[in-house]
Amino acid sequence: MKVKLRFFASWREIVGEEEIEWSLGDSQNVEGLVTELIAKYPRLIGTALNSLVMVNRRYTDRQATLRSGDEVAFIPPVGGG
Amino acid sequence: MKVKLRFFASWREIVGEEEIEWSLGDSQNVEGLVTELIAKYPRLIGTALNSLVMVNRRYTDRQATLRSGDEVAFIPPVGGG
Amino acid sequence: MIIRITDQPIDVQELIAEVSNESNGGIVAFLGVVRRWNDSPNGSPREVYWLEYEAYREAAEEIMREIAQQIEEKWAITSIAIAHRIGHLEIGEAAVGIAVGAPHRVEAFDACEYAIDTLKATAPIWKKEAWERDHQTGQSWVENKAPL
Amino acid sequence: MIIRITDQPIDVQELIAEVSNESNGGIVAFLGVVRRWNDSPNGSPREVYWLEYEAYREAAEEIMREIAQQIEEKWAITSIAIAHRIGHLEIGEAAVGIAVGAPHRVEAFDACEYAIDTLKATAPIWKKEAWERDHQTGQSWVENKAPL
Repeated sequence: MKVKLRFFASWREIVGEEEIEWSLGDSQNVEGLVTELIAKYPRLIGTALNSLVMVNRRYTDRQATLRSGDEVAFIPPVGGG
Repeated sequence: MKVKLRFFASWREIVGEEEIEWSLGDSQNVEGLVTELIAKYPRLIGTALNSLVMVNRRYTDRQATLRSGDEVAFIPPVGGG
Repeated sequence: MIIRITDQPIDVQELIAEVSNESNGGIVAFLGVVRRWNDSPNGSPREVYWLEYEAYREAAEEIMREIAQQIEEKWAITSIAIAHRIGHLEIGEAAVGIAVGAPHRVEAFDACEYAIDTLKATAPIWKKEAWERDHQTGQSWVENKAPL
Repeated sequence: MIIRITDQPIDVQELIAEVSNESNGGIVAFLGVVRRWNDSPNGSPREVYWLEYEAYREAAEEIMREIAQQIEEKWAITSIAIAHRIGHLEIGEAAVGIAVGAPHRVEAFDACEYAIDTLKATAPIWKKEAWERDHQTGQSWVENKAPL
């Protein structure tokens, strides 16, 4: 099952990409996806703890189930305005 | 003893002047001056009750003593802004 | 600092520029504009054709300077611009413009609102409204409502 | 209604024009501007050279639309314009501009302040600050303080 990942600010700098396709392992929800990402990019640990998640452009909790084609974005502490 | 009177809005319309020199009768304070003005311009009664007074551009009460050369302005309810 | 009674249109861009500097992260501007429908004394709205503003100019500018001084004392804000127009105004034209700049936005909002509230309550400025309601027309001096 | 993420300078005049109509007697505009001195994480100020803003554009615009909708529900205000700039900003440039028009000023102030507070707390927008303090330089992602 594939999802689209969007990275911004500190996430983007650590991952080195703005957007990737991601094939989920056994994970079914956001929490599992975050764990998979940290396994690949260990430097995400700190920022991942502080970040919120949007699925399809809406804030969601980490138990939210993922579906194929979802757009998942990681939202470190915002600084707009 | 002469004072300068400034009229605005309803006062100006009733008196028909923006500014006049006024020789005080026996009056020594604002209250007496207002009484003298109402005697000359009876239509001021209504608006005079609702108005504030400035002497030399500062709000003052009606017991304030007047001095020669003072600028007295009558301030009906304001509508700025 | 701009403190001005004027018969010229109010230029909000100029007011904002006046309160902009390297220390101010928040700028709040207020415009009070002539609207077509205004409450009549009995509360029902009536149509407005135009307004005519007049001011005790020297005293009004002095009151505006005092407002700026109070804002400096309350919030340590010195970036303020206040302009009030007099003369004939049509629907949609601004009668008053205020801009406040401050390091942080909360103070800018509070000070700007304080400025317009105090100006409306105390500045010796008057407006005559030309109106129509139920096929009746008239011209009336309109006084500001007392603050709640 | 203007809801916009843009890499162009913010035109406050355009935002104000957007919320001006015959029914609105009060217009409040807010500009959030890059200032030279900003608090570092330990509280002491450091000098800012420039900021770089980035946004999750589609989601940020959706959040801004939701803010406009909340304002309509809370205050029955539909005259609102929100623009946020992204990219490289120098000292003195506006990062965000908001204008709100309402029949009466109290609602315009409240709604405008609500809009910027909510935008800063929730819109997926980030800024990187290039700074210097005590002969040290750095670039840091700066997060908004939580509301008190």
